[in-house]
Amino acid sequence: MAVTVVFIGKLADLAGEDEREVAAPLSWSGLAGALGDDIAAAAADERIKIAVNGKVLADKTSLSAADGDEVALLPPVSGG
Amino acid sequence: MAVTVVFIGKLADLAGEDEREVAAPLSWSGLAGALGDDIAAAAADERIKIAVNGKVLADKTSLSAADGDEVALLPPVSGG
Amino acid sequence: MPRDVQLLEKGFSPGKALGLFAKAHPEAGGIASFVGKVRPDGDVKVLQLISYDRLTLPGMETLADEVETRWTLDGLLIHHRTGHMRPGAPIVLVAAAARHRRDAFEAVDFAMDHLKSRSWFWKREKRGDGWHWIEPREEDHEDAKRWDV
Amino acid sequence: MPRDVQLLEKGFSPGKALGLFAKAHPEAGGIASFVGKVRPDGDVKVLQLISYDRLTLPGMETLADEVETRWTLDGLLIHHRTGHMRPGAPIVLVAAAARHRRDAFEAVDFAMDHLKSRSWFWKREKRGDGWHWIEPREEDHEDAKRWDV
Repeated sequence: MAVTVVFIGKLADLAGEDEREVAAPLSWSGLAGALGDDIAAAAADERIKIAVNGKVLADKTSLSAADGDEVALLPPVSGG
Repeated sequence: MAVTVVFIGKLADLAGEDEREVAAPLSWSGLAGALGDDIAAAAADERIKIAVNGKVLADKTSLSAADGDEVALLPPVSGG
Repeated sequence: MPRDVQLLEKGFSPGKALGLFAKAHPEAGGIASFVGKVRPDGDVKVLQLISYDRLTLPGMETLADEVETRWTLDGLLIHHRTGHMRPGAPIVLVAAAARHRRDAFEAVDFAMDHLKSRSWFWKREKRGDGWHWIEPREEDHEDAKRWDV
Repeated sequence: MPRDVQLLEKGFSPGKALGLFAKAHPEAGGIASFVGKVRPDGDVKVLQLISYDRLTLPGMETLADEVETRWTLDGLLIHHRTGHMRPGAPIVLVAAAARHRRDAFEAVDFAMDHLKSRSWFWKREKRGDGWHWIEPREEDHEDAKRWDV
């Protein structure tokens, strides 16, 4: 009954790790409870995107991850 | 007392050789006498350029080559 | 169209990859290419490119799809490093083989512009005073915008 | 700026030349290049490029001067064949090393457009029915005109 949350770049620095397992289901409103206020606040920044299983959400507040899903928090890309 | 005339591309086909020595001096009006009517007629085509010692003449009728000069008759370039 | 899109975790030789690419496309009239390297600027000691499995390579494939749609090519190669690189190391190689020169040029130019500003990479540099996150240069965004219709 | 402009009478390996060029410019952030080959089209058996000593290489040097004036480069390479070539053989290699990608791209693009339409070469093809003189394609002229200010 877990969701894997992947932290990329600056957000991994903030989280202190590259990924974390949290209890399913995970919704936008449950982010602070699952990951802490700091990360939830960072995720709220308009430049941060969220992907579920490799699909970037057009509206991240629609986040709804179930058991086995992988949720990634994505800072702005730097390019190659 | 000679001018070397170099024929390039189609003009070498017409002349039947790559170059020819002709008597110096060589002027535009003396071209037919020195090279024959066919080549002089071809040289008159507006797309044909003339270079003297590697310098392309802006006005080929100003041709005035002296002993030791190299005159080249240049068809339109094909590009590399 | 045969294509070769790779996300590489180790160093590579662009010259060798280009040689193989040319051999694989004897029918092409021309091959345009670009090699991007870690610039030996200032006091950058290491560059780290971070990729995300679920997005980075799939994004490169999507880019290749778009290139193929826009231009008529005989072949396309996109190789991009991830991980830690030292100054002077190659980061990216893009090559396009085409019958017509302009197609090959534009395909490489377009792919590079998109890789530099819109691809799924995150970057940081280690300098004398530690690690710094890098965001794309405004110039790179402008380059990519040239292609937006 | 170090540059390497050559008119070659024998076959050459663009991959090898590019590898040496990259080694010679470790400081460059990127290298753009283009390799043009004899297209294995139709029934062309041999392509002959004719050059004229007093104009062809000097013209290539003048082109290199112009490229250097227009763009900020770390290095420039222009190698062009003359003589007889078979289908698939390389005719031309242009490479530019630069700090900025756009400079490298535009320098190569510009040099190729000029080499293809305005350089001092005359060309003929041997087909099944003999030799045919070739004039530049209208497309090549148009490409070169893009740069006229």
